[in-house]
Amino acid sequence: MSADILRFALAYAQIALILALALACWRMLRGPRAQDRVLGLDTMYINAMLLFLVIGMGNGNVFFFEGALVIAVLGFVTTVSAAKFLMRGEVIE
Amino acid sequence: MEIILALAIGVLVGSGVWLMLRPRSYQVIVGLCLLAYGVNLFIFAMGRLYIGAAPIMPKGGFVDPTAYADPLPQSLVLTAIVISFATTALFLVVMIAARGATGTDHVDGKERGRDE
Amino acid sequence: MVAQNLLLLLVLAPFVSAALAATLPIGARNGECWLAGLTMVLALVVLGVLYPDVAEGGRVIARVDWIDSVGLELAFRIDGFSWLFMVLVAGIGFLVILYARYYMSPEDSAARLYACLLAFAGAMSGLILSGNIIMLVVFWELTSLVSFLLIGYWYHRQDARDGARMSLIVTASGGLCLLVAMILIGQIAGSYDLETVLISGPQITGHKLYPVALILFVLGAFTKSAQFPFHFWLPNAMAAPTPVSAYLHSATMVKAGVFVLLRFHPALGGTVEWFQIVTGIGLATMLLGAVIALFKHDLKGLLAYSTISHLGLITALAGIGTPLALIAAVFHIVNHAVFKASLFMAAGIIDHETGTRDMRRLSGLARVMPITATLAIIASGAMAGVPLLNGFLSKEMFFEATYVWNNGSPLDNAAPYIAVLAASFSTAYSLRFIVKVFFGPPATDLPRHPHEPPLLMRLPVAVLVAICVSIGLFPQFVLGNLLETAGLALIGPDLPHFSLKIWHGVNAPLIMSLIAMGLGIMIYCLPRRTINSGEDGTRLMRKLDIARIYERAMRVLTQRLPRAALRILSANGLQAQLRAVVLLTLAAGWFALRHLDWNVPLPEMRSRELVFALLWIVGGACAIGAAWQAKYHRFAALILMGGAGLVTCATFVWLSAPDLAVTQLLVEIATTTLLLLGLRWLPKRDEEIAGDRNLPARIRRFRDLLIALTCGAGMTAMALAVLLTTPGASVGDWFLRNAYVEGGGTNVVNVILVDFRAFDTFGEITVLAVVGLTVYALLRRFRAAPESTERPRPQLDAEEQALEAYLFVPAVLMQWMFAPIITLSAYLFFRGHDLPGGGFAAGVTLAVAILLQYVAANVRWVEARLTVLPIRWMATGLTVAAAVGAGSWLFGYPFLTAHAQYLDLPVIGKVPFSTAMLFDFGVFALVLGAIVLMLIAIAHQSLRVAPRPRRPASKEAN
Amino acid sequence: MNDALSPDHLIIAPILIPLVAGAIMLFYNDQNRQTKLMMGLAAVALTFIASLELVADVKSVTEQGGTVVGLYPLGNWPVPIGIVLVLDRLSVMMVMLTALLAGPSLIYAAAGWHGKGQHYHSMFQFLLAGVNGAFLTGDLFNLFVFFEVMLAASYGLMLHGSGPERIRAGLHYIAINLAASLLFLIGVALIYGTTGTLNMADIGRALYWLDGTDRLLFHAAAGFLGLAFLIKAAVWPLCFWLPPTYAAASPPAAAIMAIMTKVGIYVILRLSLLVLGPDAGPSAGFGAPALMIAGVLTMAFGMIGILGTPELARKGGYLAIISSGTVLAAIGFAQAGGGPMMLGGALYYMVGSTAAISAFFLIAEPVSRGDQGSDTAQTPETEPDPLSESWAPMGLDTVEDVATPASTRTVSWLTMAVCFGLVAAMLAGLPPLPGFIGKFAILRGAVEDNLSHTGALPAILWVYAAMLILSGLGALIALMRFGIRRFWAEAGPTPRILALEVVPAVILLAMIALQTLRADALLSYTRATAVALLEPATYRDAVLKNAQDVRAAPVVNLAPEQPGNEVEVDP
Amino acid sequence: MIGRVIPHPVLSAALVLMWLCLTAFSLGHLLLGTLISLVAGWAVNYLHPPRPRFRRWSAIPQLAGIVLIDIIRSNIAVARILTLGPDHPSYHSGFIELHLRLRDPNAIAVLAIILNGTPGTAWLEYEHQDGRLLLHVLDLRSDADWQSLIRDRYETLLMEIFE
Amino acid sequence: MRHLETLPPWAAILIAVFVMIGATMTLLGGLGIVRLKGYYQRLHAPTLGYSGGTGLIILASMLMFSLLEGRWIVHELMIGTFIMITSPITLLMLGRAALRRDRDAKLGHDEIVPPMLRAPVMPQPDEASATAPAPAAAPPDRPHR
Ligand code: NA
Ligand code: NA
Repeated sequence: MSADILRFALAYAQIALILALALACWRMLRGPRAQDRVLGLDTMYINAMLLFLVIGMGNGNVFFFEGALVIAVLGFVTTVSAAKFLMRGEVIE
Repeated sequence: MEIILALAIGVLVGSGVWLMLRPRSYQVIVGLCLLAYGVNLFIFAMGRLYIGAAPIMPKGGFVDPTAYADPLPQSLVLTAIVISFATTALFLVVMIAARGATGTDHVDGKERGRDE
Repeated sequence: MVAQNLLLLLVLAPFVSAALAATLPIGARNGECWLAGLTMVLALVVLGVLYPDVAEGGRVIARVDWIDSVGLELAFRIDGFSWLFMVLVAGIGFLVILYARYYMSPEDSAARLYACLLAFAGAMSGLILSGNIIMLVVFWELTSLVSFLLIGYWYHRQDARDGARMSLIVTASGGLCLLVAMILIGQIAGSYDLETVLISGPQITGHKLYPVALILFVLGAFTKSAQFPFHFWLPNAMAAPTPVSAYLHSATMVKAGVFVLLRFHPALGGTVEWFQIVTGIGLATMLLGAVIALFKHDLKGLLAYSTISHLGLITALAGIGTPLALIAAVFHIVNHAVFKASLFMAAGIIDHETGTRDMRRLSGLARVMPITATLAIIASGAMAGVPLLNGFLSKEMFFEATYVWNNGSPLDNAAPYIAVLAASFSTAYSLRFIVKVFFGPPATDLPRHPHEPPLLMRLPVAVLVAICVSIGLFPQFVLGNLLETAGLALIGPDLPHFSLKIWHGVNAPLIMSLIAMGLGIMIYCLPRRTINSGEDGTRLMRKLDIARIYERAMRVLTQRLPRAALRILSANGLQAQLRAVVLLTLAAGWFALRHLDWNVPLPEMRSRELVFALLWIVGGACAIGAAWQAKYHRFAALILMGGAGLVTCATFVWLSAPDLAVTQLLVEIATTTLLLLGLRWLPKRDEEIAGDRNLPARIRRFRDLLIALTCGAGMTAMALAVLLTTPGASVGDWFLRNAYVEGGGTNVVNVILVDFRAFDTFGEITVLAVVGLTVYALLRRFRAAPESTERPRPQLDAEEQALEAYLFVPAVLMQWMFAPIITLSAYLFFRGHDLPGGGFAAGVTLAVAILLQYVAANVRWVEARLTVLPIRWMATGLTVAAAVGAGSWLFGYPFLTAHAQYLDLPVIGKVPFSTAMLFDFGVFALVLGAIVLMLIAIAHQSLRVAPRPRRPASKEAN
Repeated sequence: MNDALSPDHLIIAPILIPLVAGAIMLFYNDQNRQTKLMMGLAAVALTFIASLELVADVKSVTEQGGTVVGLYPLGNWPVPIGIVLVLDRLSVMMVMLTALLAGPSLIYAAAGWHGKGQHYHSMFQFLLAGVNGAFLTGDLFNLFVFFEVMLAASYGLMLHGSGPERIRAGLHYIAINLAASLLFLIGVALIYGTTGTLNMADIGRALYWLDGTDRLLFHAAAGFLGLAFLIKAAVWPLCFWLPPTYAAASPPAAAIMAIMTKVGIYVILRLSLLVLGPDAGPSAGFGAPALMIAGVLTMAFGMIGILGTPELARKGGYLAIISSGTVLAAIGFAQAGGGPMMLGGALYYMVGSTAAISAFFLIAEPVSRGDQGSDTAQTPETEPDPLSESWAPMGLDTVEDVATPASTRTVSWLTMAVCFGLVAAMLAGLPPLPGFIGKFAILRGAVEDNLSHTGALPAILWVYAAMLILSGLGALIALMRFGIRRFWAEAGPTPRILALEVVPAVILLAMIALQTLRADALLSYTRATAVALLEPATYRDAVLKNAQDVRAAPVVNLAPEQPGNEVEVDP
Repeated sequence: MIGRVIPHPVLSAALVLMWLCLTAFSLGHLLLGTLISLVAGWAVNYLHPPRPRFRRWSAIPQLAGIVLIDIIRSNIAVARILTLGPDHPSYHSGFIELHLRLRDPNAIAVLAIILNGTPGTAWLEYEHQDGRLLLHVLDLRSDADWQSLIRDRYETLLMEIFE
Repeated sequence: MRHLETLPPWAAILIAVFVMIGATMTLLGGLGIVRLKGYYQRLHAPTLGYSGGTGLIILASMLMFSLLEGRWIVHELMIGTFIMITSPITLLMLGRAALRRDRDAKLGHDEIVPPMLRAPVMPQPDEASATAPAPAAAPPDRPHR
């Protein structure tokens, strides 16, 4: 019973998150401006992180926690670099 | 699952090859990165696909190896990731150095049809 | 034993002397002359001592080991024939050395000349004395090489260089043909030993490969002895100093060709092919050489063509191959060597004294240098075949051979006529030489005033002419025994009796001789004015100048054609090269898998497949998008590529590879930042690239698209093919079973990396180190393109604020993250062995922490506060990894043997400890150093190219 | 040779000595170039001594009847679990050759080139480590790793000194090699996917059991690997990168990179005979025709190239291509059953020609110096140094690169001319130099082992023999043309050449001379090597002697019974 | 002395907590975590960042509660807006400019986190010299409303904590 | 997925609800990022995933693993904490970058944005443009789209 509920919930969550990922990707592909793409990528990162957590819950193990943690702690670096590039024309000055 | 991953590898490799054959060094570097993704997935696929069976073992005991993902391709991919990162960095630097030295970002250091 | 050693001495002595000669001072002419002369005398003495051994068909064989395993032994063998030849080499060599002492001017390097002459004598001796047919080729090629140096002696002259080049190419190529021929012959005969080969005649001539071997063999012989159509190099080689010409083109170099023809006659001769080829070419050469010689104005040119003609005569005799013909050939070899050497020397004296060799300018020299003239006239008589001189006798024998021998072929029938015709031309040019140079009115426009040369310079000529006369008068006495000895060696005990007599009665050869002489005088007299006044040769001859044809052919074959072919066959552009790689890969894949049986089941579509498919619709879109945008929208392509990387990463998570996910993520971050750092240095892509939309460009893109699609499809097919097979037992299974028990960790992937296959990791970090160093070294010399040197526009814009204003809040937050990221790095490091993580992940994480500080502030700000010493970290990392690996030696185990143990610490309890962790620390240190080095090296470029004003640190520190 | 408990640590010395030397050099600032040079020379000398000792070992072992092998199980893991280094006649010969080439190159670099950029000596040592690793490893993926070490170092050395020409050539070189590396990876992956192992000997064993799809996939893998190695070995049409790269590289770098094409050849030799050799069942001889044809075409292309290119250093590249083609074709013949004689000759030829090509690159630059007749590859070193920053951030030393030209005083133009002539004669295959001996041994083997009793020789062998002769002739003509122009025709002042630039060429020539004098010993060695290579079963048996059964369960069960710890799997 | 060994006590404590959360609450990990946090603290000290001074710890939970509630409320509000679609007339978004009294960089950073973490408000630009802030608000009601909202709900508390 | 069966039903329902709402919030954020018209509006959309989505899913995960392991599993809190800190950084940077680009006349205006907040001490535009290099010298930029 509880397994069925959870299985459904997790499957739903996976589909929802992957759809969210796809939507973010659509924005990334579509643009129209460079900042839109970066925003899309950043959103994809977070969605992927949540997906990792949900997959981990489905598997019942914590092996993907590190992946999620790395996104949480370091995922922003890409975005920050990209944004700084847009803002200043170079990443490190 | 298998067919999706195979198609994914195909798309990555196809895009990578197309870019690798382009004339701008930046295209080539993006192509090499995409190719690296595709090849890494390919190596990974050689261990066959397992879901929910990460090769992290219980402490000791007899285990059934068919119930876990093959760890060896994973370790090969890890090495390959690192090496492709290194070579990407190198190629990048050579690319910008070439642009500085030749004035163009064409892979041959000169625009097509223009002699030195 | 003594004889063997003497034989070896015969070969070795000239080489040793050559080495000595090369070390003498450049100007030591007398010393050189003594050294060389004594060497030759020594050789003659040795030959004299050896004569009893070779008389009566005897032989001496000496062997020195060299490369026995492939049949290359330094075997030397002397018999009557080679003995006679050696006497020529040493005897004429001695005279040439004496002559050269006076001929060469003090400015010429005596050391080089004598060293080369001696080396040449050694090579020639080796060739003649070789008892191994491959060694014969070795010395053969050595003669070509040394003659190259000799002909090019006056290398400041264009003609010397051209002549040297031409002779080397022609004769060395022939030598290579000879090599293959010898290999085939040796194979057929079963040995490279000359003795064996010489008795394997029937075996060789009956073999299927005989024609091939024969053709290759005669190619070698003909190129060397300047047979038509390879004769052209010889006249060009006349650019050599006269002593060299006298030596090379009378007794040695060119005679090597006829030497091997005669030597190998028992093995290869006696067949129709042999006769047709050898005699045919010989007669043709004889005639052609004689005709051209008549038209030459250069004394040495005349002698050169005469040499060609006489070599043709000997070749023709070798082709006929009857015992008497062979005897005649040997006889003529000796005679020609003697009179031609003297003539060359005489020509050299004339050149030396008058300053010219042009017969149109020379005249009446008999009056000013009577002795030389007398000698030259006698020698010319020998060349023309005048009775009572040695040339007459061998020419008679030649006529007899052509006349008597009959195998009924057209060539055989024509031979006597050709012989007579050629002989008449021979008479004609000899006559012209004598008359034009020594008689007539005294010359008026000579560069120098001629008089008799020094006695010692004339002496060699006199000696040779004396030999000519003595052979001509007393042939049997002077040469009979020696010829018989040589004949015994060549033909064996079947040698028919012969005697050398001046008078055989009125017979066909005598009549042929008389006709030839008469005809020769007529030929000389009729067109003599045209000959003397005109250019070299007739118009036809000039048109058919093979040397020019050769030169043109060489220019086309070795310069223009290769250049054109290189353009067609090679690709300089990277695209074409990569396309070749890709196409060949496709071809290889297709070739290997063309019979693959495709049986792909339809995929099921459950929710998990749906999710995965959606994931890869995203990933594929990103990849294709990146490919689409990379040309004009680099930034977009980079971001899209990041998307594809993220999806790859999610795939690793999905498919149970947590370590890969973590590493891929970290590398993704580092790569994207690196590429962003690089973007600044690429040109602005603000307009359409020229010609990007025209048809050829479209076609190129379409073609590449097809290639790319095929590659993608191929990879899909291969991946699927593997995925649909069930795996057998693999090493991976063993790792799963044993990682914890044997490796002491539960994260099998990490245990593999730091223990089972730690050596891979060791190599991998070395790669990272090297790349870091390379990046650093390359950027040390980085030069930006002019338009990239100024600061990017956003920073220059008047409206813009300073960086600190922009990043006031984010910078604070990014600095906040510094410590947590360090902690995360430690976390990843310590977890590695049991759960995802490890030294690599930790290293990248820490590098990103440092990078972030650079992004948050600027280079100067960070470096005023933080010193990382990346190269030191790299060195430490590598050294630690190596030291940990080597630590196992202390316990007698191989490199990188890991040791894991639980340490029982007082308060904390059991703590796992493994040497693998120390190794992982090495990895960590190196990765940190390398990545920081790369990032910083790129980041520094902005500063280097466009130095910024320093801002007061207090303001930043707040 | 030793029992499993005390392995012969010397086997790993050729990898570790340069690697550690390179690492320790990094502790020093690049100002201490002389120190680094001394360390480098010491490392090379030690490596050479180690290789001498190893050769002695191998010879004593093989003289007692064995054909292989020293095994060095890294981490003490048995085959095929861990990585194993395998010492046999071939690998130790290549290791020794590497050490022999390294010394002269290093001395030459000391003439000034090592000062034209950063960390030359470390990268040089890493290159040696990579090359030796590639020669010694018995594991396919480890081979990839060492290939990458070698390539990464070669990128660094190739770009050493920078300048537009080098960078432009370097971009191509790197791009092509990255593509090759990807191919390599695909091949390795496919091999693991089909055979489940990475140990070369074990792959050969596993191949026996493959059927159907697996075998076809294995063939595809072999094809991809082959292509990857052929790119490195510079076979036509995958060799266009080589001449510009080697010409643009600094001479000492090019001289040591001469060994790199041979690494590709080594691997092809090793794998094609070990895995796809005569006893490989349905896979026997797979790829052999391709090797033969490609080899012959490569020789032809090299000949065209050497004649068609005006620049001397590029000619050196084409010489390397000819040398590659010659050996590759011989490997193809050997794989197809052409007999050990030819292969033995080819190996001998490879040793000699590699040394000569190395010498050629060392000679090419000094003799082309100041040459007006052809385009000089060298970038002007007089440009102002671009570095304007004078502070030392992050501990990165800012030693200014040496800006003076490499040479300051003349020693001997004549010596160079003589060296050039000898090297040219050697490469043209003129007797009595090893080029001739090698070609002769090949030809003799070709005829002796392949001539049928009817007297027929396969057409491809005829073509090969013709190319063997013609390529030498082409080299002769091209080099003679250059030599005559440069040393004879051009009067005027001769360039200044340092003693340090002459000495390495002389050393290499001395090696060549020694190889001529002791040709019998070396040829016997290479012949025996060829015989051993053609008996892959012996190698396999030796490597797999103490192999671990991968199905084995752990000996002890240490499981602390923890129900919560058990991982449950949803298949 | 303590200041030199533990230059950033609050930070180090937080790191120890982080370490324990990530690993396990055991003595061994406490020791290891402490060691690592000390090392991290030293590393941070090299950057000499503006050191936060916490004047009123007690206000922190209060602020956290407020923020939590606001985030939940905003989440619901924004979710509603997003379901409405882009052109729905019931909301309109726009820029607003505010004035901040906060001067402490750390406090401002916390405020930035709060405003950005709360759906519906985005911190765009801040001028430190005169404390002006440009926000973008998804559902804009009135300018004054926002100015006072932020001042009352967050800024005051933040100033109590940090200044 | 046998571990799921060991959970009590209340927990299962709670976890399911958390996970589903969290995922839905994230999906809504995704929808917003696609559907909203202006960039600054879109900037708000992912916040839903950053805050609501992350929070709920973390809670669900902590609950689930704590129950499964029978002890407190709190490491997911770290994810939440760091998302709290880092997502504002990205939004700050992105918002600021977008503002600069929208104000940049050469890149073209997609959206009307307020003028720069300028501190009184900042140089006046006129002076600044006089000291800045001539715009003609710099090649025209093109937006990185
Ligand atoms: Na498995
Ligand atoms: Na917000």
